[in-house]
Parts: sequence; structure tokens; C-alpha cells
Amino acid sequence: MGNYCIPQEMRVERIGTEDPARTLRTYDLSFVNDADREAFKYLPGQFCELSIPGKGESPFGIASSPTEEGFLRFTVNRTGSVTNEIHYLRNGDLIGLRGPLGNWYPIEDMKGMNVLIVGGGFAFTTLRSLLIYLMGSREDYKNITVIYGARNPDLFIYKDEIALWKQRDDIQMHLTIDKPVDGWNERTGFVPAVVEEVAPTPDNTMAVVCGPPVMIKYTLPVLTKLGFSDEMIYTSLERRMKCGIGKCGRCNIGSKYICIDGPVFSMAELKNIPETV
Amino acid sequence: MNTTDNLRKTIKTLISEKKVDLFLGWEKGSLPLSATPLFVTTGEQAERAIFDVTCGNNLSIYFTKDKKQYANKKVGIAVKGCDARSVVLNILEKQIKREDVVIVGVPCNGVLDKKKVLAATEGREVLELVDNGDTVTVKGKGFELSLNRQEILSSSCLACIYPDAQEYDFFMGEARGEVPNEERVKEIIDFQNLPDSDRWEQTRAEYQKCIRCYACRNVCPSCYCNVCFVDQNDPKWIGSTCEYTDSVIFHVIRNLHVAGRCVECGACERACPMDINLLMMNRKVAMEVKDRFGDVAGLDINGKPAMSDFKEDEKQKFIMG
Amino acid sequence: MSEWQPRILAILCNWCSYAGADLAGVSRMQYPPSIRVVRVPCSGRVDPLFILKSLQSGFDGVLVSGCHPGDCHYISGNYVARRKFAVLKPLLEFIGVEPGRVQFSWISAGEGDRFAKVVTRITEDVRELGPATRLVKKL
Amino acid sequence: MNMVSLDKKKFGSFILELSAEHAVYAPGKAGGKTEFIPVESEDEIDLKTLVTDLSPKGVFFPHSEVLYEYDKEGIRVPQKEAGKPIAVWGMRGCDARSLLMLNKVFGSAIQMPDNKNFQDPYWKEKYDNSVIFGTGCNEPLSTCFCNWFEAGPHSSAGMDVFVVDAGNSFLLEPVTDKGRAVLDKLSCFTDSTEEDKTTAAELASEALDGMAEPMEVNGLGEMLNNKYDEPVWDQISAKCINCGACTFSCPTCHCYDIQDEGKGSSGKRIRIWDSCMFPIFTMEASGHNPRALSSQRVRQRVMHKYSYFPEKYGEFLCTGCGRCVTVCPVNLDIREVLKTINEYKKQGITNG
Repeated sequence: MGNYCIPQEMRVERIGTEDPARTLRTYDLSFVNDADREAFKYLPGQFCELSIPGKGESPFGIASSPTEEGFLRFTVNRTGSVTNEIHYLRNGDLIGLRGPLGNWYPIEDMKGMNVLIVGGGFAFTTLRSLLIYLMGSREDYKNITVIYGARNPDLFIYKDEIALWKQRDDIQMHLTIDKPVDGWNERTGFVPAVVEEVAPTPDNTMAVVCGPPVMIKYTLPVLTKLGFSDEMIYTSLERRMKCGIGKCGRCNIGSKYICIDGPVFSMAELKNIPETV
Repeated sequence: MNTTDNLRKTIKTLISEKKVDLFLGWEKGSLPLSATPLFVTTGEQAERAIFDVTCGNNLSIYFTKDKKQYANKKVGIAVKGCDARSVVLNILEKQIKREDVVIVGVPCNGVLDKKKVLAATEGREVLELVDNGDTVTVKGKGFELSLNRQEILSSSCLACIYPDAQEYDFFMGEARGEVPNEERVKEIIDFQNLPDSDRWEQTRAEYQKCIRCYACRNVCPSCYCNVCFVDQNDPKWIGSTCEYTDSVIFHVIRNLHVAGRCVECGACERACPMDINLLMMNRKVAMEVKDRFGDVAGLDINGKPAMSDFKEDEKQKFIMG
Repeated sequence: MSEWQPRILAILCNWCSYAGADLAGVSRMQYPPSIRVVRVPCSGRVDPLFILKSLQSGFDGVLVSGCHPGDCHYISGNYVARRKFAVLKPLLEFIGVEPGRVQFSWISAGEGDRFAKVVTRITEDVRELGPATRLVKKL
Repeated sequence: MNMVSLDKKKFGSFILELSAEHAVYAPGKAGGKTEFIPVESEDEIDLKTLVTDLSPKGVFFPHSEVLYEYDKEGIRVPQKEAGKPIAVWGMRGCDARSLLMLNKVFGSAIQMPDNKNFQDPYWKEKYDNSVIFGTGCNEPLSTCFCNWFEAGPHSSAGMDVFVVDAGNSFLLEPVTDKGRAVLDKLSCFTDSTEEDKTTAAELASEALDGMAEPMEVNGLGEMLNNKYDEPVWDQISAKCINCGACTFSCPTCHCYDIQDEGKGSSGKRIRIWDSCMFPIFTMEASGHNPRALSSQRVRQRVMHKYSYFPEKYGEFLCTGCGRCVTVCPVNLDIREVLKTINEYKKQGITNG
């Protein structure tokens, strides 16, 4: 890609609704141009800027895994003008996309290790990408534990897939909601508490945390307390990214720009960056 | 005793008697032409307070900055006539409570406009300034000039009719009273008498300079919306480029938003990095508000801002018959 | 060549002026086909920004109409609106927007004839001024 | 070719000659303020002003710049006719150095995570072919502090041709090959004399002597990092009203916003100067704002200039031009800010 400021065209192939209130929708996008498809190489954790002419751009983590070919998946929460406009899209409509941007989860380092995935709310997107990726070559990794929390049962995304993952015996799935609700048979309580309860031993385990800032803020100390070293904890940060190419200054924290030096940072790196969570 | 000594003494008393937790005043700045806001919490700091021709800042801006930062605090504030009206407006608009502020009026003879000083020195840098009252002495490398005060006053001061605080707890010295200012509307009337095409050309030329830095809005004590209409993105009302229609619309709407609330302190004009004659529109609006509704912003602490009030039998000649 | 037809945005309040326009239509009164109508709940809803924005996007004129004073469905909406317009109109003229471009009127639900007259008049005024150029954004 | 002399009487013809093959920008009056404007003749040029009100960054990084246009057909990058390369006359040392800094951000290849390199085509198109005539300052202002940063009033860094105003004539000295090549093509010069060289050297040292003692900036970044969590920031930012005038007048501030402007299905995507002083700058769609407080934003500006940028690019993001000092409506002097923080004794209280 020559000019990172110019979006490429994508076509909406499939739209899924994630919650009853219909504020969370999942979009599968296919490439309009073959050349773009060939050039698009990404790994779990990276993000893209989705672009609506006349409205602007917003960053979204890629929810599909590179092992799933032919489409890119994004889950969009309806909050602002761009996401509103995305929610108006129908199958077959075109949308602009810039990416892949940012770095990725340390998948190479995870080989031969246990992996702990901690997610919250609709930030589970890139974690889904990671999970699918890991399962694509399941034998390369040891135990995989997933802790996923949401405010209430409706706000989990990818519910169908979660049901499938729960049936597998090679993934430990722990779901939790903030407050008890009738008919909920899984855990209740905030993510950090659940992590403390069910996290595997830190030996040979890499932890990946992604969720709302407040969840990250309280989960990281728990992992440290459990004995995870700073190099073994990774998290994905969020800021209002605009240019995605390390210039416009919005996502600047310390000497880093989240859009090119992140969004994935190890806890060791975060210790040298002020104002992170 | 001069104003500055009087002011220092008052601040010290207020602080030592715990009448206020914080006092907002001015002190000498790092540049000769501008004083800088001073935040006094101790008697020692009070010794730094000054008041002279360089004290242009309208300190009431700090009541609305970072909302509620002075909540549950007693704050004292030094005010010129225009600043006092801002404070009153803040009280009327429920941003602060009257009982939480101690208003200290200073007798104001106008504050300077840097660009007028610079014009008087023909661009030579001023390194020292002495306020002698009717004249102001400026010194720089190889020159010393005695300037007539009127010559360097901010245009807002030249048009001022209420130089004293109308609402205050203490007043430092002698009030000047209402100044009959016949020159006040001259510029506006002159402009109004031009044909509309000329007026438009001048407006366009003036606002074409705007670089949309929003300094005027941000220094304005009456502009404190959480999200300004230009920053809204859904709908995105107006473009953010320097395109002149966008700039004109921004300034017209900002003027209407501060209609009946603008105290004409001139903070916007002094902050403008592009020297736009911003106050012209403000004064036109103030004139209309006064003529039509008989209201002057921030004058009456028991009143109501003009645009949130109405009378049933107002003139409505402008309505099509 | 046919006569140039200006494009005028008419912002009408739901309770009086819009009904007035309706009556003019139902009564088959003649008025120039120059207006595009936007219905708002009350003339008090009309933000000066709407008016400036319409001029910027190329309308040759703007008409805002509400209930007669005292008749507002929301008691005082049009009184507040009147103050706004009383300041807006002279300010627009002050910066050099031609006086005829932006006009205000009160039209009740029963005044279909008045609506037709008002539209005819503003159309004539604007036609005399010609197409708007000031404040129009060129893209 | 070494230093040449240009008689000021011939300055007009020099500008004419230069504009034959260049689009010439020079300090001039635009609506009462001085900024770098396109000029065609000598009369439009302001040779007196030292620090223009607006910095010349706008010549290469305009306030609003179209990234691309869109319509129903798709997306197009506006194809401008290959215009003349830009020549800037009269850029002061501070501003010339600011271009070097901006070039690190926009011009140099930034490695993207996918290992591809990206250089900003919009900047490069203008900057790469430009030729900068910089002028030494013989009488620096009291707001100037370029001598803090390994530079001085007669620094020639970032210039292609360095010019000394020697009273009746300009002395032009090529700094880069590009500058030399441009000078070679022009004709209105006479050779310089030994005397000229002495004059130039004298002016340079006099100018430097006229400046106030610099603050020690070695280790500034580290010092700031150390005091990141100290309450001194609240003390400093108490005055700031976040008006953003500093960032707009700064020659090195380069944060921008991207906005769409159009009607219906066609329009433009534009990048527009923005400011870290505004709360909306970092506001996320969710309503969460990582820098909601004025003190956090003031800290961001100071840290970015004197700690973060040096850490990433190896030099301060400040040239000491003093524009922010002059323009600040509350006289929040950046020099005082740095001194205050420096003198502040760490109290070990953290507020984070």
C-alpha cells in the first residue's frame, strides 16, 4: 500500500446482530479488489480504520483470524456518527478500510506455552481473532484458558461461538457477568475477581488482557499478584486513533503512539509509559 | 495609598481572616506588556499582586474552567468593570454562588492592547513599561517613548461605559462611575452606513484571516459549553477549514450564543492570534440587545440574561406584515 | 427563457404556520413554487444556525414562520424565538447579508391567504436580489 | 561557490529571477499579521520582522490539506499540476530547524508494523524539492531562546542557503548542494570580500552575546519524566485556559484532525491542524477522555516537546522561537514553566 491515508474498498457480505438492543453488530467484509486481498496480511491484535465518506473514520480491532480466509470481521458498537452510519449499511454496500494497522499479540512467543485470555464486553474482538488463530494450530500451544466478562448476558458477543467453545475440552471457558440474573448458570462477579479465582499458575503461561480501561486497570495487578511476570502479561490499549500512522498525535502516550507502537503492549513496556490506564 | 497597595492589603486580610481560600488577582508577567494571573493562597503571595494597564485578563474565566474546580471553595477575585459583569453573569447562570465569591473591584482606566503598543513603537520590541496614569512609558533597545494612554487602550476599553464593578464587596479606591461614551457606537454606525456589498466585503476580508484556533471562544468567560457547536460531529454543523463562510458562520453563531451575555471585556480580541476585529459584531449585538430589550449583560444581579427572557409586547417591526 | 425561480427554505411551526400552508394548499390559493418546507415543532426550535446553514448550502432566501404572539402551542416559544430573530436579523444585515434574504412572519392556521401573500412577497424580494452569493460555500 | 554578496538595491531583481523557476514564499503582511505568503515582488516582502506571527510550517503543512476527494465513482487523490518547486526567503534559524523536526515526522520513512515504510506524500511533494533561504537574526528578541537548543541566532541548520543581513547587502552562503545549485543559476551577485566574512562572523557573535543566559537542557527529558506525577503540574496549569493559541502559532506542533467535508455523496477528506489543548482532542466515542483535565493537557504539551519527542526522534520539539510566549493570553511562559518544574523539589506524592 503506497499511501496509508487512502482507504481501500470493501463489500459488506454478512451482518450479524450480537445483542437484543441491536447496538452491537458484526460485519463480515470482503475485498472488492483482488490486489487488495493479496496485499492484506495481518495477525491477531491488529486493527483497521473503517471509513465512511462524509462521516469520517473510526478504528476497530480485527475480529477475524488470518486463518479464516476471504473476509475480515469487525464488531461495531453504535455510539457515534461513524458507527451509526455503519449500522445503516446493508449487505452488498461498500465501505472504506485502511489497514492493517498496529502491532499484534505475541503469537510466536506463545508457542509451547499456556495461554490465558482475559476479555471484557465488546472488546473481545481481537481476542476472538487470537483464539481462532491459536485453535488453528492447537497442538502448538498448551492449555488455553479464557475468562470473559460482560455487564449482563446479553452483552457477550459471538454467543454462538462461545457455546461451541464451551463444549470443547481443549479450552477452559469461564464466563462471568457483573450482577446475578435469572437463568444465568455461569459465574457472577467482576473479571479481576474471577481471574484471581480461576487463573492457571503463572508457570509457562502468557496472559493477554483486553477490555474497558477500568477492567484492565484492576486486572493487571491481580495477575502480578498471582505471580505473572511483567514480560508475560500483554494488554491492548485503546485511545482515539485517527491517522493510524503515528502522526496526528491523538493516541500519543509517552514516546509511543498506540497506532504504530501498539495497541498491544507488554506490562513491562507499560511500566515505562505514563498515563496508560 | 495606591490601588496596588490597597489591593495587596485587602487580599492579605481576606486570606488571614479566612474569608477566602483562594484569591484570583494579577501579578507582573514575564513580558513587559502582559500581566499574568496570580493565584493567592498565602499572605506572602499577596505581595505580588498588582493592578495596572497590563492587567487585561478577565479572571472570571477560571470559575468555568475544568468545571467545578472551585466547588466548595470560597474564592476572592479582583475585577475591573467588565470582569465584574462576567462574575455576575456566572452567578446568574448558576455557575457559582454569590455567597462563595468575594468580589474586589479595582478602579480601571483601561487596559492596553499589545498590537497598539507595537504599532506605536513601529514594531520595535518593548522591554520595559511604566504605567503613569494618563501616559504610559515604554522603553526598548535604544528608544524611550511616552505614550498617551488613550492611544494604546484595547478597543473594548475605548468603548467602555461601565469601568467600575457594579457588584462588589470591596472597592479599591475611587469609582469612576458611568462614563458617557459617545464614541462608543461611532465605529458601528459608520460601518452600518456603508452599502451592504461593502459591508460584506469587509466582513469577508476580516474573517478570512481566521485560522479557527478557537482561542476567542476558549478565553471567553461566557463560552463554557461542554461541547461547543463547532465541535459537534453528529450533525457536523460547520466545516473546520479556513473557508470564509464557515468562519463567518462560526463567529456569527458564537456572537448570538453570547448575545445578552457578552460583557465586552475584549478577551477574545486580545487573544486572537490573527488580529481579527472580533468585538465589532459583539458590540453591534449588545447595542441591539440594549435598544430592543433595555438589557446590559451582567449589570443587574437580580436580572435575567436577555435572551432567556421576554416581554409580550415587544417591538416586532421586523416581522413581515 | 422563463423567469429565474429562487429557492427559499420555509421553516414553519407545526401548529400554526404549517397548518396555514396546508390551508393555502387545500383552498387552492396561488403562490410561487419557490419554497421548500421544513416543519418544526415550534418557531422557538429554530436555531439561528439552521438559517445560516441554509444560506451557506445555497438557498436564496429563508422564511421562518410561527404562531402569532400569544398563540404559541407551548405558551412562550415564539416570544423566545422573537428575541432571537430580533438580534439575528440586524446582525445578518450588519455583516452584509442582504435584508430581504432572511424574513420572519407569524401565520396562524386559519390564514391560508396570508401564507400565500407572505410567500409571494418573500419570493419577489428575493427575486429582486437575485441568486445568493454571499455566505454561499463553494465546494 | 562560496559566500556571495547581494546588493540590497538588486534584491528586487533577485526575487524576480528566483521566481522564474520557484514559487517564492517570504514573510509579508496578510491582514495585519506577518506570515509566510507567496510573493512575486520585493514590495510584498517584510524584511524587518524577526519572528513572524504565524510560523512557516503552513507552507509545507497547510492548515487544511485535502487528502483525497470522493464521490460515487470512488476516491481520487487530487492531482495537482507539477508546479514550481517552493523557495522560501527569510526563514529564521528557529523556523528552519522546525522544518527538520517536522521532516522527521512526515518526511522520513516511518516503519509501519507490517514492516512497510511510509512517508507522507503530501509533505514530501512540497518539502523535498524546496529550497530554503534562511536569514540570521542580528538582534534577537527578548522572547527568543534558540540558544537553549544547540543553536543560535545565526544557526544555518535546515537551510539550503544562509543569508546574513549586512546592512547594505545580503551575504549569501550555500549550506547544501541544492542551495549551491540554485545560487549558481542566479546572476545578481558579486563575489564576497574577506571583509564580508568578518562582518558576518561579527554579527553572529554579537547576536549570540545579546541573548539571555540559556537554561541547561541536558537531561531535561529525564527530569520531566521524574516529576510526571508531581502536583507541580496543577500549579503550572492553573493559569492555562487551554485556548490553543500556542499550538497554532508553534512552528513544530503538528497534531492534526481528519475531517470530511462535502455534500451528498461527494466531498473531500481533509486534514486540519488540531491542538492537544482541547478536551475534545482525546475524547473517545464512549465518552471516556484520557486527558480530561487541563493539567493533563498542559503536561502532555510540555512532555511531548521536551521528553517524548526527544526520546523517539532524538531532539527537542522546540526551536525556541518564542511565539507561544508572545501569543499566550495569560502569559504562561514556557521558559518559566520549565524552570519552575526544574526547581521544583520532588515531594514523592503521587496523584495517579
